[in-house]
Amino acid sequence: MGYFGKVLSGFGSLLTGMRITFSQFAKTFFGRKNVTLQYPKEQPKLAPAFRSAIKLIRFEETGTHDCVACKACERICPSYCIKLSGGKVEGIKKKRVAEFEMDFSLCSLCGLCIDACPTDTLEYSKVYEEAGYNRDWRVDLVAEFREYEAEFVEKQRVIEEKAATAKKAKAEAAKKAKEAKKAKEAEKAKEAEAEAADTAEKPDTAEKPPALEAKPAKADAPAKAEVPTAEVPTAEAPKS
Amino acid sequence: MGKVDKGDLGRFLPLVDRSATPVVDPRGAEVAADPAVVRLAILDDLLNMGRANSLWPLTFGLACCAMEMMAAGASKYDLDRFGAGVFRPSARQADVMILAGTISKKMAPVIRQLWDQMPGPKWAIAMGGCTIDGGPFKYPNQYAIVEGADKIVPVDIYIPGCPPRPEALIAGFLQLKEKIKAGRKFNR
Amino acid sequence: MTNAVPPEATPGGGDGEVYSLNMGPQHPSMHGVLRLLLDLKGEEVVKAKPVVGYSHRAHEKMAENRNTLQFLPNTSRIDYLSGMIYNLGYCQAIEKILGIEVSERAVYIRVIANELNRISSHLLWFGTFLLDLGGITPFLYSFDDREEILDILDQVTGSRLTYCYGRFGGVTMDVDEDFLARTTAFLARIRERLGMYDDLVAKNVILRERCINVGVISTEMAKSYGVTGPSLRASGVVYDVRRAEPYGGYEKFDFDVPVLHEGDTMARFHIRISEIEESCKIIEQAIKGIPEGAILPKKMPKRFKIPEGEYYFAVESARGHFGMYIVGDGTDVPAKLKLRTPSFSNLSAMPEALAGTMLADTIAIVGSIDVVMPEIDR
Amino acid sequence: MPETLSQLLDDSVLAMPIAAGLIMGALTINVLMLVWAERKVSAWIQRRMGPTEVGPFGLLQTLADMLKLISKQLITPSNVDKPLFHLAPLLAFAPVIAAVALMPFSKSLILVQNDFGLLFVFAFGGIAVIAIFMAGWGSNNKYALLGAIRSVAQSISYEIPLILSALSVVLVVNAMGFTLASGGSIVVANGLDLSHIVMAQDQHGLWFVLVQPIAAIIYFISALAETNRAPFDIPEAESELVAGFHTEYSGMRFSMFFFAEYTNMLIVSMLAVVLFFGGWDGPVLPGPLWFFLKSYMVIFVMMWVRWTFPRLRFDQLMTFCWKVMIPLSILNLLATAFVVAVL
Repeated sequence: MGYFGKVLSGFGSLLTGMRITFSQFAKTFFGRKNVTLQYPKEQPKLAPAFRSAIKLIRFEETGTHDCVACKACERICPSYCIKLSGGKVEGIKKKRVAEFEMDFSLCSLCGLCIDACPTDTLEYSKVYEEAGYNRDWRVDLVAEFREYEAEFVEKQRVIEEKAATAKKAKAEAAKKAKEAKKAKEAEKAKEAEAEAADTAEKPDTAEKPPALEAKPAKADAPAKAEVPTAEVPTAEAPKS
Repeated sequence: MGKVDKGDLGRFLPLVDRSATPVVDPRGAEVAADPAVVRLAILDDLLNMGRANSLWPLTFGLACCAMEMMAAGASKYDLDRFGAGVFRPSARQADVMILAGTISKKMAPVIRQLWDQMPGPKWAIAMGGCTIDGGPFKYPNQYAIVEGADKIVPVDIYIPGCPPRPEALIAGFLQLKEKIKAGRKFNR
Repeated sequence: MTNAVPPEATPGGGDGEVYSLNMGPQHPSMHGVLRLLLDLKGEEVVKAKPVVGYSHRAHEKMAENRNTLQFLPNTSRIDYLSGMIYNLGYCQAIEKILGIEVSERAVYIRVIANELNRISSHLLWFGTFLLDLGGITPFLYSFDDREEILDILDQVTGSRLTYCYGRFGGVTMDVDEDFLARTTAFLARIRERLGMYDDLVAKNVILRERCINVGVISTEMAKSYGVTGPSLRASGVVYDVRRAEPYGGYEKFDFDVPVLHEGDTMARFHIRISEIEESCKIIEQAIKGIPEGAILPKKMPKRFKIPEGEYYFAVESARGHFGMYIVGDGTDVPAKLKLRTPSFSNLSAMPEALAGTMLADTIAIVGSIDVVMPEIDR
Repeated sequence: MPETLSQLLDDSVLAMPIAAGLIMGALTINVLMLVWAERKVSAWIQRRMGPTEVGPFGLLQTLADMLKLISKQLITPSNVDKPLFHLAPLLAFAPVIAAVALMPFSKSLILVQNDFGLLFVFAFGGIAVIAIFMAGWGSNNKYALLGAIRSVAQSISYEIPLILSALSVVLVVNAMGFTLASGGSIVVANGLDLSHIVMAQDQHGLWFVLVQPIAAIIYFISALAETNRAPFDIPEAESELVAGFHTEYSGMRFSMFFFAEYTNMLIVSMLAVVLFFGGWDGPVLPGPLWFFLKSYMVIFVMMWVRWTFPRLRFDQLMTFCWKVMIPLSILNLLATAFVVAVL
């Protein structure tokens, strides 16, 4: 290619480039189509798998979470961002969490805590636009559940009492049929089962629902009606 | 076992209620009542309007979050809509420093120097967990990183996440705008 | 302009003609926090010295401080642009050590995710490389395409960038039909766009002038510095970990390893573009052949104890050979985890490749080898 | 009745400040609009929206930028050459106003009528180079100095094809001549007089872009280089030299360079309109409006080019100038001279 050939072909490639950019310009300017998501006005569609800070799941059956303060999440967390405490609650056998604090600024959203949770009561929240004037990003996960706690404990106590009486009745019936020794063993097994929920290992939860749902269904009927509507603060988008 | 569907509204309750953090006019009520001051204050507000709507960030990325910062400037999110799309490579012409990524101990003096090179009034946005307090790289007895950008520069906006989505950065910019419009003065 | 007086700056050549220029760590085309100390004679680079460490986050030290599972989120932050490949690569390393079986479906999902991530990484490189050369618009176009990938991956991983998708033995979430359909649609889109990029960028006379015969890394030089990945394949060496020592099911797929012999910036450009096409091919095959099944094994050990011994496992990241050298001592905390990251070796070839070029070429060459700083500094 | 505005203003001692004020006001509005347009055009090319939040369609965006830049702290680094550092923005700023004053917006609307207008416009364009070099040298910053050196070499080289291509037009004007509306006889046309160039095109109904297409292309490319626009923006190459010669400038001083850059764009495109696109010539609409419409169309093409191409390397830029542009423009000039002499 000679001198002029080079100049001309170079010039031609430039024109090709300009044709492409102009076609994109025309699509936006005349076609009124752009790819911009106008964020504060439009919200993005979040995937179901979207990961943000963890939160406790509110179960329909009980109207509250099912955290038993086993601390499996606290132990597995690579970023040391979970701090929780809790334990025995007066009146019921089940352990309950009292304080559950999570520092979102430390979290790396790996999801190991969610995998580790034996009662499957942790999930990702869908908050994606947090920004603030404050460097404190600790989140109190149980805050929105506090008001239901007494209610839950009361319900759980009733359930457990019923279960206990049922068990007693059953045991008495069994006593009649079998020896008292065997009945005792059955009780031990029950206790062991309740304790199983507290251990760190992950049981096959898919087949085996947590201790609460294992209880008779009849006790649930009134409880279901009283499930309070989840009153959660709405995520306010910053107005411009 | 069903879950109560809360849609996208599952905002968690913070220990510290951030929404209540007051954005106060530092001029104060008595000063604002003085007619002479008020007349100048209008000019001040005008300038602040200008500043709030023309936040030129410094082209400056540290780590992972820088990619999301770039994404926020790109077509899908388009920071330019708010006048914040003019990324200036020179600190002398920038208004906002977006600290996007982990700050290593070796990088810390450089960041401070960049901050000093920026002309006032200037602002800093800490983007991502690492710049808030070390994030996932913080562990007992760690030696490598600075735990929090606010140990080096005065940070105005904190955006948590690892990394935060571009929307979060835009939300941060909008909050910064609110902060500027509330009457922050020159000297800081 | 950051460090007005660089502490390590060499005082010119003495004859008053050579002066030193400090580039970075804050410089628009230093890809984060790379710092180059250049000795210049006019605009010609006499000597270039990369200074690294501005993004040191002690990943290797962190690996010694936590158990194998807890190191998982770190992996995708070593190289945040091919986070998926690193994350899944680490899972594969541990699986190989412990002999954990991975279901066929999980293998296929991993391949799709890996290749999507590779495309997104190459697209980002394409954009930033053009940005370094002064072309701003291609950068935004490639980001559009990249957003599409991020959306697709976001659907299953929940993150846009720093994925923690892998688990020992599988992945966290199953893909659905929608995911596969979107991926297929994306492949059609990216193929069309590659044609556009070819017209807009690769054929452009300015870019060709800027790239051809610039920053030549010869085969010998590439081999002696341990350059890997697209940069090595542009220098005429057929080496791809996916081919050389297949891992993670790559032996089942039919793909080419593109090779060019020029070793210049343009060759590296073309290699990456053809790699996007090859990744498309792999994804297509994977979507066609994806079997049904579980994504995680039923029974998993609670602790992943690494038996005593030394292990090495390598994967092909978007930048090259990423190796993990793990020393186990019988506990679930590795005694040592050494990471062999590709950009570090690639960057080490720079002083030789940059000597004698123009200042503007320096930017193009450093851009063309595609460095990710946190991966170099670890 | 005075024929031009300049004659009207000649009567008053206020002429200077009024004229300067008028131009300043017009240019400020022009720069505000141009920066907005640049951001919008770039956004549309990139499938974005561009500024939308400040004012309708984001029209007030640049006003906000200006307000901010005015109130920004002015930093004078400690080791700069103070007189040069302070003078440079002013020196970049002043000549662009002078150059605009020479432009014939219509037959009667010429602020400063000068027989050698073309020469003056190029002369004022030359001053900008000095300002850039002062800025680069005075900043005491290596990036700024590199940018300044590049800019000087580039501007000086590209002025040659720029002037040579304009010269071909001058030859054509001189040869063609035109009839003054009042007289009727063919006057000796002065090709260096900007309004004469337009009148020659006006009268023959022939834009010189058709007569001199090669000169028009050479002019356009040289003008891009002269104004440091992409793909010739190497003096302020962002990815290489941070911000080039204005790396150390902040606030108002930086905005003065900004102002000068965008006004320079306007000047070269107005000159392109005068030389090649028939100036105020156009149907229906009044002359000045046509003039500005055409100028903005040229500016749009400049923006379009900027957002399409990567940047040239410095030595390639010079090679392109000396091996392509200058030989071509000399050939074109010789051919024009030959044709003019023969006819």
